[in-house]
Amino acid sequence: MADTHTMDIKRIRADFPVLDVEVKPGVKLVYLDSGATSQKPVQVIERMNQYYRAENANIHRGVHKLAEQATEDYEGARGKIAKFINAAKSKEIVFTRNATESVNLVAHTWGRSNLQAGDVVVLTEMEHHANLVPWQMLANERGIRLEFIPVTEGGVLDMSALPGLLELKPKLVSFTAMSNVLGTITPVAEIVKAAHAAGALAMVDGAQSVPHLPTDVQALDIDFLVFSSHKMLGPTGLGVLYGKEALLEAMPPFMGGGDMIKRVKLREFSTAGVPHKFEAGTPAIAEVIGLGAAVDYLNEIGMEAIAAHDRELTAYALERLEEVPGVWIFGPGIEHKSSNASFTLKGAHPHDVAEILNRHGVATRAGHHCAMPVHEKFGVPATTRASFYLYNTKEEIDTLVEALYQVKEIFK
Amino acid sequence: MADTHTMDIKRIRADFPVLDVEVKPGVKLVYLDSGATSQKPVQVIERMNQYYRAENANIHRGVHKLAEQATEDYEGARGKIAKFINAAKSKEIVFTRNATESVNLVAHTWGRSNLQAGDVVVLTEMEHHANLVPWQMLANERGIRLEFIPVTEGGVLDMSALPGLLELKPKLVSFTAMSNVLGTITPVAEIVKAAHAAGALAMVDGAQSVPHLPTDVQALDIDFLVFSSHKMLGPTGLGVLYGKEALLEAMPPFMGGGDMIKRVKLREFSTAGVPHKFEAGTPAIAEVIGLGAAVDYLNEIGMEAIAAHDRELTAYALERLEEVPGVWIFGPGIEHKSSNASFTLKGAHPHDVAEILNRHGVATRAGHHCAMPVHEKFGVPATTRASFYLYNTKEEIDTLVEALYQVKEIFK
Amino acid sequence: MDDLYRELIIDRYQNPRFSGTLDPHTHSYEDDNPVCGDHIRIDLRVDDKDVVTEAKFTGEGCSISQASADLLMEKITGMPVAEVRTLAKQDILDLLGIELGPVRLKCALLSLKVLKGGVYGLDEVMSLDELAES
Amino acid sequence: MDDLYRELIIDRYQNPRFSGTLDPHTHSYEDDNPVCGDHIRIDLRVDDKDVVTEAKFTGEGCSISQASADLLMEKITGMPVAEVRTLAKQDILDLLGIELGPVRLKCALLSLKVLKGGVYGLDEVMSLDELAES
Ligand SMILES: Cc1ncc(COP(=O)(O)O)c(C=O)c1O
Ligand SMILES: Cc1ncc(COP(=O)(O)O)c(C=O)c1O
Repeated sequence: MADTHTMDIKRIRADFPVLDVEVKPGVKLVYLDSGATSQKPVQVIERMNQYYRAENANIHRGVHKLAEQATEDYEGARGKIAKFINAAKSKEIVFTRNATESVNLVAHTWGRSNLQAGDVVVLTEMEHHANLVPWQMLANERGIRLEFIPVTEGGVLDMSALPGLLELKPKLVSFTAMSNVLGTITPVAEIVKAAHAAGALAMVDGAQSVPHLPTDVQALDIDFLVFSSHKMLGPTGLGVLYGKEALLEAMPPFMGGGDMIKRVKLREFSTAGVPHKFEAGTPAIAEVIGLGAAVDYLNEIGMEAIAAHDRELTAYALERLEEVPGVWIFGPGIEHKSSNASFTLKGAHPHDVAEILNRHGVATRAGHHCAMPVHEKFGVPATTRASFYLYNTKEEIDTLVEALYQVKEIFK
Repeated sequence: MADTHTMDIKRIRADFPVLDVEVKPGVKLVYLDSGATSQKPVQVIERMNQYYRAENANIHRGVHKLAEQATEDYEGARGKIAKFINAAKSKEIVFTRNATESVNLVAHTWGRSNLQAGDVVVLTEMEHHANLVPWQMLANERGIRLEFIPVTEGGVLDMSALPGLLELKPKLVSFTAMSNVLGTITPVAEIVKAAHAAGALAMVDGAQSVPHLPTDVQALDIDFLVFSSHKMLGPTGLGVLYGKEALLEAMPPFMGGGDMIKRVKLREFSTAGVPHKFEAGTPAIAEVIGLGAAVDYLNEIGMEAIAAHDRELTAYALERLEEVPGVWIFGPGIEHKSSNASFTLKGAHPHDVAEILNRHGVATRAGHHCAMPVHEKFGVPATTRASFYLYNTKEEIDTLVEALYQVKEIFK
Repeated sequence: MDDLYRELIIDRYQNPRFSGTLDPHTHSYEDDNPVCGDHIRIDLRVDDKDVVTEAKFTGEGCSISQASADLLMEKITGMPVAEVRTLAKQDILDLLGIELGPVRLKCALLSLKVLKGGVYGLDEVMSLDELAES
Repeated sequence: MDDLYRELIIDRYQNPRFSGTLDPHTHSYEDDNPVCGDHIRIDLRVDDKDVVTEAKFTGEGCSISQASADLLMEKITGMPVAEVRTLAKQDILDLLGIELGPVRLKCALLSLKVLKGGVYGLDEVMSLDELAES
């Protein structure tokens, strides 16, 4: 396992202006909420700034200089993002509003044209609502059947249940590559392979994994991958759907409007090719260019180094949190986990814990983290989650632990 | 009619950094493409900058300081936007990706739960594809029937046809308040009133009108209004849907995921209230805050003053363009029009016209402007469009006209 | 001690006086705060003079939501329903005696929302958002 | 005169040499550039030795798209089909003799796209985007 010395954390931290914020005079922000949204380096902020100050124009349809430049930058960013996850072609990258919209796009278009009543879609018990509710909506509308890979007591997927589920001949297996609550890293390659062998497509929720681990959609043979810009150093308002070209080509459009068409008459239209077919209306131009800059930044540091750093921090956090009497950490040990630690503290509600941590500058998140079923599974309505990214340090985890002792003092 | 003297154009121009750009050494940008997307003032750019540098956090679910601040700013911007169009309540404002998504949201949710085969939806012949294709998709799926208010030779809606169309007992009349090709300002109040009298709902495409004219959804009694942030000084990646509370409450959700739910179990969910029901996943937080700043800016200048300015510029542009031999201007005269002038020049393709204008620094747009049917109506595949906004001047229109003479020189 | 975590609140959270259910009851209602998953159920006994004779709550949630529920039950015991109807945001803040940010405000107001839903017998009197902005 | 608008291009745009249709023809194909609505139809006569004996186009569009179509028809007249198949982006740029930005590049390549569609008898050989990036 690599250690943080392969990354110059001090230099990295200097790139993130928000890390200088004081939550109150003399109390520096300790940002441990990157699982909800990451902070942004100046390189990303300045790139969007530059766009709005000197390059802003609508794309695709313009021949003036700004429009041509913006089009090139927008499509150039698509290329960077394709390369970042090793997609075979740029056109396999579709821009959406967020990872949630990406899942909905697949459910609406691939789902409605491929799933009939009784067809099975396999999910897991640790899914974020984003990869759960769209399928429930389709189940309500279409009568498709949802089945779930169970989560073990230890917080990993119960892979022994997969063969049985695959005997139901599902059309799709859709699952998270990294749980936003348990931190669990799931065996993506293994599940994709098994799904394909059973004749199912495999869709991966990469909202947590893509920011934290190297991703290779071709090596993993993933059919659909969804993720969000804002969790990987990019701006809000932008999500990504990767889909294999042949699948995207065969799918009907999602939304209708400008840019997704080839020809329109009053009573009929024909659709443009992939990916434009799925990008109706003016896209998130500045945001796409911003995500391109974020990907440049991540590449420069290196996803291997980031993964090693996040893992080292997580291991340290688990170790330190376990020392605190009354703390219960959810999810597996470090061998199956990275990037976050969700826990409860005996006698104090997670909401109160987060609130008091905040008074010590430590930003965490309390609640169900948009994953109610996995909380129900573990019998708690809420947890407090500390989540880590490339700019965090062990000292910040020490601050978290010290502040936890203050919580205990109040709820003694 | 007010004149530009009520606005200090010089001070306004100083707020827009892009206006200092040179498209090549010595040739200043003359930006006449605000109909495609507007430029952004420093006040908007800096607000988003500030957000990313010192305030960035995910909203709603956090108790730490940044998350609380971001939630307040996000919801505060919703309030500003509600007030800007005089909505009765903040919760009547739903944030989407762009105006296009707003139309699709209504077609998917209100449309699918209220329209049966044979039901009539009335549109107009001058609609942007955004308010056409979503209804065509529903027509293909559901067998609903689309009818169109015709456009006269003079480029206005043929209001004499409306009573006959309303006798078909449409469920919805959906129409643009300002054509992005002809500049036509449609009689919104009159159409809404007639639609309501016939038992139909009225939806207005305000993508062009909201940036340029004062809007009062209560006075106009509009049921749904859609518009885009990027055309009104705000960032890309954000659209707005206004809907009357009771309508929004009754509509099923659009996309499923985090934040739009109340409770989720593995096989069922219940939805959150309006507007969150329609905002699945992490929203465009920075963009919403940016649009709030844009609305502040527009309010400070005053929408009445902006409308007067845009109209005065349009009148001047029509006058100057008419002088140019071979120029054919589409759409009505200034009494029914504002903010843009689309034209053709005899002997030169619109694409070539725009390209040569660009060489003189003048940014216009050539093509069908995502409104193929109205182009077909007038028998041209494309036009060149110059569009105006609060930062434009008569001198810039003079530059446009001089450059047009250069085009004529090349295609003589 | 931290302002928000006054002794009163920690005490009521750790040792609620009005926790439990009432059987029989004249009113019972429950709801949750979708933002954090806090849940409150309130049971009431209202007599034929329209006075609350007994009030109990059960629930799960943070110290603010549970303490405010407990304090609210205490306040309404013996109160005419007509007066219960007039209770507003400020009454809860007065009971707690603290300032609250927008997120915690909703924690504090959950019991009031449930009470109003129960007493008025309506599903949604006011959403938590509206109550917080009131 | 402006570089992009070389006399050659304006001349071919205003006075195309190969405009028209062929009846009978062995191949006919049409397509448009959705970005700007430009449209090109190409008719070919290919003889039994697989050589293009005649080529004509009709269309609507900007000077670049029309001039490049006219120049392309000239170039392929008398050319074996096997050679037509090998024509690529650079051949069009050589015919026009100018540099093009990404948007106008697609205008220039539309006729090549249509030609390839027609000769190969396939609906979509390569999209304009792919051709432009080739
Ligand atoms: C009249 C009209 N409606 C709808 C739209 C669609 O807006 P957007 O592309 O931002 O979704 C536009 C802008 O292109 C427009 O001009
Ligand atoms: C695992 C997982 N999936 C999906 C999402 C949804 O992402 P977004 O809210 O950006 O759509 C998240 C983030 O909250 C997540 O953690």
